[in-house]
Parts: sequence; structure tokens; C-alpha cells
Amino acid sequence: MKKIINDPTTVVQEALAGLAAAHADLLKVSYDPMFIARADAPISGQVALVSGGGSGHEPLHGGFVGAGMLAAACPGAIFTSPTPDQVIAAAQAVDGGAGVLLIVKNYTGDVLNFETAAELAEAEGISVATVVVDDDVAVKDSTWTAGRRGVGGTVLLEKIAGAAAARGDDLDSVAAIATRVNDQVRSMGMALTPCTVPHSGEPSFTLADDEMEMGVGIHGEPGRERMKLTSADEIVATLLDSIVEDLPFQSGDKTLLFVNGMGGTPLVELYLAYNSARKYLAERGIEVSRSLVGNYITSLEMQGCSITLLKLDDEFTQLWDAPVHTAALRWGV
Amino acid sequence: MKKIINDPTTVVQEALAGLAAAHADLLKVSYDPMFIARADAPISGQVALVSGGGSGHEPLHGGFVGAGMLAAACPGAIFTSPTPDQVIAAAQAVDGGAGVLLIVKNYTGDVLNFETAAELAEAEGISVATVVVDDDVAVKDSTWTAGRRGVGGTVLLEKIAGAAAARGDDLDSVAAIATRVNDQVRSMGMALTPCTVPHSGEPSFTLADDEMEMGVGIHGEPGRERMKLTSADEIVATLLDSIVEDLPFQSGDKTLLFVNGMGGTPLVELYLAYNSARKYLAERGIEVSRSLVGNYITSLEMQGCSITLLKLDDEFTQLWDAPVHTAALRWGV
Amino acid sequence: MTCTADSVVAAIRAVAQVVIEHKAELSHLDREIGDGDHGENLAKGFTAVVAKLDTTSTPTPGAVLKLVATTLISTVGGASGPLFGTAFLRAATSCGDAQTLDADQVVVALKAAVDGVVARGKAEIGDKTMVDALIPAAEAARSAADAGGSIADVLTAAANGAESGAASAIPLRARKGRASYLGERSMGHADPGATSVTYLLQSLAVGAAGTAAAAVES
Amino acid sequence: MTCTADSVVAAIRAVAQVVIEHKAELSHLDREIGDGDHGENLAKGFTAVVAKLDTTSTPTPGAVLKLVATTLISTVGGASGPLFGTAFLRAATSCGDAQTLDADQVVVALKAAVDGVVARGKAEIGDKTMVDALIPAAEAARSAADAGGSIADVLTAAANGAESGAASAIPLRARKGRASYLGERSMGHADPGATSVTYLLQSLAVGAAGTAAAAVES
Ligand SMILES: Nc1ncnc2c1ncn2[C@@H]1O[C@H](COP(=O)(O)OP(=O)(O)O)[C@@H](O)[C@H]1O
Ligand SMILES: Nc1ncnc2c1ncn2[C@@H]1O[C@H](COP(=O)(O)OP(=O)(O)O)[C@@H](O)[C@H]1O
Ligand SMILES: [Mg+2]
Ligand SMILES: [Mg+2]
Ligand SMILES: [Mg+2]
Ligand SMILES: [Mg+2]
Repeated sequence: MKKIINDPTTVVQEALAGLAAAHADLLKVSYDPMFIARADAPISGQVALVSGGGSGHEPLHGGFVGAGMLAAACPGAIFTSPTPDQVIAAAQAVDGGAGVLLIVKNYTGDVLNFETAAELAEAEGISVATVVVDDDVAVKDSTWTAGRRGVGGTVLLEKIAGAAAARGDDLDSVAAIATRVNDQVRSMGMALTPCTVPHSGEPSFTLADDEMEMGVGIHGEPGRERMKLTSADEIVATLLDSIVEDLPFQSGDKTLLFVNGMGGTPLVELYLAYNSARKYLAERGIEVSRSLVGNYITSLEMQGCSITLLKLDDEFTQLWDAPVHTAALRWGV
Repeated sequence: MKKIINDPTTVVQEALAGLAAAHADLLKVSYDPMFIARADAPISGQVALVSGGGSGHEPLHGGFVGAGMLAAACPGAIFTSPTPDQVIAAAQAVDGGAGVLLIVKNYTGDVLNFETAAELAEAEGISVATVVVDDDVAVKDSTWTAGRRGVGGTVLLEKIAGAAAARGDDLDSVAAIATRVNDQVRSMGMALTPCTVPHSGEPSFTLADDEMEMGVGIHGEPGRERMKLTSADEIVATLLDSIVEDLPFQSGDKTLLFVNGMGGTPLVELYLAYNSARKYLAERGIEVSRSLVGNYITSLEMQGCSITLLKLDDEFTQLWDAPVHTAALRWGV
Repeated sequence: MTCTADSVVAAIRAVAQVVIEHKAELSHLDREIGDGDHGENLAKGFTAVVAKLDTTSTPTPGAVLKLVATTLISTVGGASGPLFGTAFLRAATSCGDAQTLDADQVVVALKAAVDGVVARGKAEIGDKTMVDALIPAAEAARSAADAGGSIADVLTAAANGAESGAASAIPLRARKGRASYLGERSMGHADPGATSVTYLLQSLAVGAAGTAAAAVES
Repeated sequence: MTCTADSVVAAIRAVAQVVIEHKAELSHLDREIGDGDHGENLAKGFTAVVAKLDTTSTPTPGAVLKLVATTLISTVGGASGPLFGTAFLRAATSCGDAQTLDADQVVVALKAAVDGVVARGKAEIGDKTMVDALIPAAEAARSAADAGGSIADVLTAAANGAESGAASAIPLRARKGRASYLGERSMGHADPGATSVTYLLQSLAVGAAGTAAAAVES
């Protein structure tokens, strides 16, 4: 295992200390229990978005804490969901009296821990709503699975719901918008290489030099299918076929196209994949009116990419364009 | 070789098409000769910054084209400097009558090609100044070498000189500020893994599982020394020892600390390294008043990091804080 | 013979040791069909439990189990944190303020724990989760108690029930938890959680047998 | 016998073929002490040159060499682009409008090319660059011409001079170009540029010998 770390057991704490030092103007970090909160929280009268999940997906979620996006993020150990006490402490720290929206990626661990937290927070008198993100079309949503995973759509949802909260919407409205984003967004990812969790030291799976993992998760879980490595155009087509047919996206739809890197894939490949995706969508009359390209929801050093497509309406577009000031996403300020 | 590409010979073109499509509001791309220019260029009466170099370092330079930074960037083939005709065409496209500053990283290929371009551009009646960036302390600057390489300092120089141009400074003043940045900035990098140039298909060098390359360049050139892999704190100390003693940086200095990823290193390790660097500098009384953490000048999928330290004065700080609107760096707008 | 708060504490310490011993193996199983952290998750949790036990006074078996529950919930994370936590919490509640537990109370507590896991995780038997080990464990314990078995007999029956339940889940396709994403590729692998609860019950059984033997000697 | 525009074109086409044949080897050498692209850089350039020659009329040797120069400058990139480009440009200038070149003019052109590379790159002999092959090549060519040698003799001498110059640079430590970053680690490796100019001159020599032979036959 080759990593720039000191001790596998303190990776998350040390990285958080770095985040806090680099962005002292934006956020503050609590170490026990562990959470990242807006420096200016609580914002009185404003709905507070609290998300979280396993670490190793940076910049998600801590890099999205700030004006116009998350009020707080609760990082678990690498690839392990946070514990309820983190979520409760974060909710208490950022609740401005207008309530807290918990944004949970649909993994059993995250769901169960946030569920427990929600019960306890309610008991503390905080009004809580929860939205579970499950946009990964690689997983068939059926009685045969724990349901779709929350992946790239989470980034877009946190931005759009965050803008709704910043604009002053109440808890129900912010939750409704978040739910609507989740309804309108679909994603799928693939990996060229596995990743290695520091405390385990072993790659999460093994791939031959000519293999790729299609429909991979963001925790180094193997994906839907192992395939021979092929061209960018074919990879993008495989991902978009599943995404487009699922919603379905149709000719004339306005969309936000998000090409995300898994952490170890260079930008040049992501823009190349984005170009390939644009051609695919243009052939089907699907319009791309907003875009995001980069490493935003990652799996440590895994090489690969995911594509997320969100069907836009005027409100989503306005909220996407609204100012945001976080470590990883910033515009309009 | 595992990459998300279609054809090794069209990687740069396809990635540029993606960049153009994703950021049509910011920039426009010419394919023959190849350059990226501000969508709103030329800006009459404003000095135009033109940089360029081999591709494979994304977001450098194309991701820095836009208001407050570069007017144009000329991408060569991967790790190969651009040709003079690209630079001339770019200079002609963005010259707003106030002249063009060529920003060149100090590699023989870049220097010779930009030199040739400068001669021809002057002949075309464009007033041209050139600044050569050579901030890499891994290379001893002596008659024994081609001189120090231009690395991370280039990003900071392009931002600060770009702000000076945006504020209306004339060509000599912008060139002077750029030169002053180069005088005050030092960098050094290291790699955990090599990278693979698509058209070559072979890793640029080989490292054992317990080895790292210290003082590595950004073109997959081997570095100053091959060492046993050690802790983040020791890696950071090795890099900063050379950087700090070189300028030298002293107790009481205000600095901008830039921890850069080589492309394949996840953000969690970069923030961890940043934290380690902050501790190192604090112990020496060196103040960090501005920061940048992320993948900004990369070597394809290479894993590793570089540290850049710039000694700040009030003017540098103001120019750093000034609004910038590019694909990879954005604030204040 | 019955079991006291002290013997429950001793039993939990033994469980912690067993979990830590099997950490690598449990994480390896989880790498096969999950995300490779089950061993670390439980080891982290039970290490914290032991630390808490060292510093907290727990007058009753129920108090011990409640401390275990809250500690696991606030330290494990992952799916197993709330699930193990709920199990111990329900067991604690079923013990109430009792100073000691007899075989029947142990069975009732175990049944309550299993029902808690099912209620939280909504898994059914055959979904290839810890539930596939827990339900047979509770049933086997019930029959052992009805046959007049001692605490040691009851826990031994539970451990054997869990072991065979976990074994019978190996060929199955996971329908809950991370492993379900693998679909058919999850078949033929042992479920990490079913394995860890089996180790947990085996450790309790061995401990109880030891105590019983000791009691006879004295 | 003298050489015409057509035989220069034929010679350049032959050079292009040789460069393309050695592409992988040259890039491999460049991976050892550079960035691994020298073969691709030159192959790209000479492929473009051949395309240009197919579509452009070049009445004089000087015109051919000028076309080669501008094409290399605008397609190669890297250090070798401007260096090879300058070399051909200076050679072209030295040929002027001459319809044909004799052995002495060839030597003068070669010397001009070498001086151009030195002027651009500021490398001295011993810096472990293409200059280490070019200077001995020019000198050997000069003596061959002074000894009354033919164009073929002159170019053969140049090729041999380049080959031994490139060989003598292998043990040296690079002081210019990318290889200089390696310091002592550059010692013991052949310099890519010194190797490629050697192949170039060897190809010219073989071509000229062939033409001469053909001329004799006819
Ligand atoms: N819905 C569920 N009901 C019961 N047990 C479950 C459920 N989902 C997962 N599990 C158990 O949790 C185990 C995985 O735990 P762990 O690896 O610690 O959490 P995570 O999957 O979040 O990484 C699985 O082996 C399975 O036995
Ligand atoms: N200053 C210089 N003078 C003469 N030749 C040089 C100089 N610098 C580099 N070279 C030659 O250029 C060769 C490398 O060319 P190439 O790999 O195409 O360019 P780059 O180094 O930019 O990748 C070296 O092998 C060397 O012979
Ligand atoms: Mg986990
Ligand atoms: Mg090169
Ligand atoms: Mg797990
Ligand atoms: Mg080279």
C-alpha cells in the first residue's frame, strides 16, 4: 500500500485538521464527536442541511460545507458510516431553529445510523427531515437488494437543496426539493483499478490488466459486472445506456451532466469522457445546459469515473446557479 | 496501460473538445493550430497572458484560462512542449494592443519553442515579454543542468500576474510582478508511482512497492533520489527542508502554502500532507496566510504530491485575492 | 445456577477478545462480498466497550448490556453498529433490574435481541445476513431451555444454531446489506455478520461452560 | 557527381522512414534519461514532412530543406523540434538558390546546421546532447571533402563521426536538456538526440552511396 499518511488509524483526523486549517474562514471541525460545521453556523431561521457518510470520498461531504450548501458533515471512518452521536451533535450545532434536513446516501449502515440519530434528535426537540439518496442505476432496486446506492446525485442534491435552504425555504419545502432532485437524477460508475483502505492495507478487489469493473460502488465494492477494458466511447455508452433508459431521459430534456472521477483518474480523461457523453446525448436530442467535471465523490485512489445526469427544470437551474461558497464548489461569491 | 481514452493519438484533442463544451461561457478552442483562448478575448487595452506546455498536467494551463488569469494556453502533445505556431496564433488571437506576456516553464523544449515564437510574434508587430518559471529546488541550478524546472509556482504566478493584468498594469509592470513571484516562490515534488504516457504505453519509470521518488518532475522524469517510502511527516519535512532553506524562508514570513497532487493522489492525503506542512512551518515561525490544496499541476495519473511556498507581500496577497473566473480556479465572481 | 453482573462483564470481555482475534478474518470475509471493514468495525467497538467497562460500575446484567449497547452504537458505525447496538439494547431491556439471570431469562434476552435486529434491519431469514445465524440461535436456545438446560446448555445450543445457520447461508444470494449489490456473485461466500455473531455466541457458550465447571469444583 | 532537389527529396523520404522505424527505440532511450517522447516527436515531424513533400513543389535543394525546417518547427514540439528545425533552416540558407550541391556545398550546409543547433541550444560538446554527435560529424565531413571525397564519402564520414561522437557521450553526465535533471544517473545511457542524428546521417550516407552506385551503373 502506497499512501502519503502517518498512521492508518489517524488518517481521517489528520486530514480534517488540514481541512480546518486550510479553510478556517469557511468551516470549523469538532473531533469528538467528529463533524465539520459552517464557521458561521447556526444561521438563525435557516434550514440546516446535515450530511455525512464514510470518509474516503473527499471532497464529499466536508468539501461541501459552507454558504449555499451543507451546514454540517459527519465523516465516518474510511468507507464506514458515521455513528448517531456524531449526527446528533452536528444537528445540535447547526440547527438555526428552522430544522435540520439529513441527507443520507442509501447504504444500510448510513441509513441505520442516521435513522437512530433522527430518533434521538427528535427526542432532543430538533425538527428533523430525512432524504435518502439512491441514484445508482447499477443496482437493480428490488426485493433482491438493499436498494439503489447513493452516489453522484448526492453532490447535485446537496447543492440544489442547499440553495433552497439559503433562499429561506422551510424544512418541508427543502425536503421536497431534495426528494424531487433524487427522483430526477440517475448515476452509474466504473473502475479501472481498485482502491486500498489504509487500515486494511489490501486492495478492495483485484482486476486483470485488461479488465474493468462496471457499475462499481464508491466503497470499493465490486460492481455489477466485470468486463474487458474497452474504449472511452463504449464505457460512456454503457453507463449512459443504463442511465438514460432508467428515468427515462428523453429528446428535448434539459439536463445537468456531471462526469465524476473516482479519485485516481486524471482530469484529461474526465474531460475526454465528458466529450464522449456530450456526443452520446446530442445524438439522442438530450440537451446539456449545465455541467460539472472533476473529482467530487471519490473512492480514495481508485481509477475510474461515474456519470450522473439530472433532468433540469427552471427551479433546479436557478438553485444550481445560486451562489455557493465551499472548499470544493464555489461560484457567485 | 489502463485509461479512459479512445485513441492515444487523439487524447489531447478530445479532452479539449470536452473542456470547450463544458466551459463554453469561459473559453473557446482552436484546433489547428491548437490553443485555448478566453471567450471574450481580445480584451482591448489589457495585457494578455499566454502560457502553455505539454499536456498531461491538467488543469494547468487550459483550466486557468479566463478572467483574472490566462488569456490563452497552448497545449502540446502529452509532456511535449507546444510548437511556435501555436503560440503565435494564440498571441495574435488575444493581443488587446497592450502586449502579450509569455509564461514559460523552464524546460529546454518549452524555452526553445517559446523563444522561436517570441521572435516571430515580435516580427508580426506584437509586443512580447517572456517570464521563465524555475521554482523547482529539486534541481540544482548550475552549469551542470538545464536549470531549475518550472513546477507549482507557475500556478501561483499565473494567478497573480493575471490579476495585475486585469487591474490594468502595462506589459512591463505585469512582467515585473511575474518575475518577482518567480523570485519569491519555491517548490519540490515526490512520487509514489510513475505515470504512463498514452502513446508510449509504458510507465515512465519503475518503483518498488516500498520506494518513492523524491524531487520528481512533472513529466514522469525520475527525480533527485530514490528512497524508501516513509511517513507523510517525513516526506513533507524532506520537501520543506529543501524549499525553506533555499529562498530562505524565515520566521515571521507570511506565505502562501500550496499542496498539490500529482493527479492520482486522493484529496484526503493532500489535506493530511497540508496539515503536516502547517505543523512544520508553525514550528519555524513561518506564517501561512493563504492556502491552496488540490490537483492543479499534475502528471497524468501519477500518485504523489508537491509543495510550493510563496513569500507573500501585501501586493501579492491583494492580487491573489482578486477575482478569478476559470475552469479550475474561481472566486470573487 | 444463575449468572450475575460480574459474570456478564467477564463474558463480554471474552467476547471482545474473540472479536479482536478474528478481526482480519472478518474483514477478509467482508472484502469478498462487502467493503472489507467488518472486523475493524467490531474490533473498534468492543475495544471501546472494554475501556468503558473498566471505568463504569454496572450493578446488574441489564446495566452491563445497556453499556455495551450504547458504546457499540456510538463507536462502530457501519451497518453492524446499530444492529449489534439494538440487539444489546433489547436484551438489556428484557433483563430489567434483575440482579441475576437464569437460563430462561437468558433465552428471553436472546430472543429480544434477535427481534431487535430484525426490527431494525428488516431482514428475513434467507437474506444472507446475521439474521440467518441469529434466528436459529434463538430457536435452539429456546428448546434447550424447555428441555431444562443450564445457561451453559442454552448458550451452547445457541452457538451451534448460529453456526449451522451461518453455514446454510453460504450458498445463498444476499438480499440485504452491501453484499446484495453483488447479486449472484455473493453466492458461495460466508456472510461476515453471520460469522461474527457465531463467534460471539460461541465465546459466551465457552465462558458459561467454564463458569459452570468452576462452580461445580468449588 | 552532384545532388539535385529530387535526390534531396528522396534522401529526406528515406530519413523519415528510418526515423519512423526507430521510433520505439528512440522513445525508450528517452524514457531512460528523459520523458520518453523523442521517437514520437520525430516520427510525428517527419511524417508531416513527407506529407508536405507530396503536395509542395520544391525546385531547389534549399527549398526542400526550408520546407523540412518549417514543417519540423511547426509539428515536433519538444527540444528537438526547434533544434532540428534550426539545423535544416541554416542548411537551407547556406544552399541559397543553387540547383545542385557538390560535396563541398554539402559540408558547408552541414556545418551551418551544426552551428545553428549550438546557437539555439547553447550546448557544448561533452554536454551529452545531439551536439556531441553533430560536431564530430561536421568535422569528419570537412576532412573527407578536403581529401577530395564525393558526397557519399562526405556523408559516410559524417555518419561515422556522429556514431563515434554519440558513443563517446554514453559515459558522460548530461548537462543540458531533460537528462541533466538526473545528474549522475544520466551516466551510462545513450543520448536520444545524439542517437537520432546519427541514424539521420547514416540514412543520408546510405542514400548517397546508392545514388552514386546507380549513377555509375547508368
Ligand atoms: N438489513 C440488515 N439486517 C441485518 N443484518 C444486516 C443488514 N445489512 C447488513 N447486515 C449485516 O451487516 C454485516 C456487515 O457489517 P459491516 O461490514 O460492519 O457494515 P457495512 O456493511 O456498513 O460495512 C453483513 O455481513 C450483514 O450480516
Ligand atoms: N540545449 C540543447 N542543445 C542541444 N540538444 C539538446 C539540448 N537539450 C536537449 N537536446 C537534445 O534533445 C533531445 C531530447 O529531445 P526530445 O525528447 O524530443 O525533447 P524533450 O526533451 O523536450 O522531450 C536530447 O536527447 C538532446 O540530444
Ligand atoms: Mg463499511
Ligand atoms: Mg518531451
Ligand atoms: Mg463492511
Ligand atoms: Mg523527450
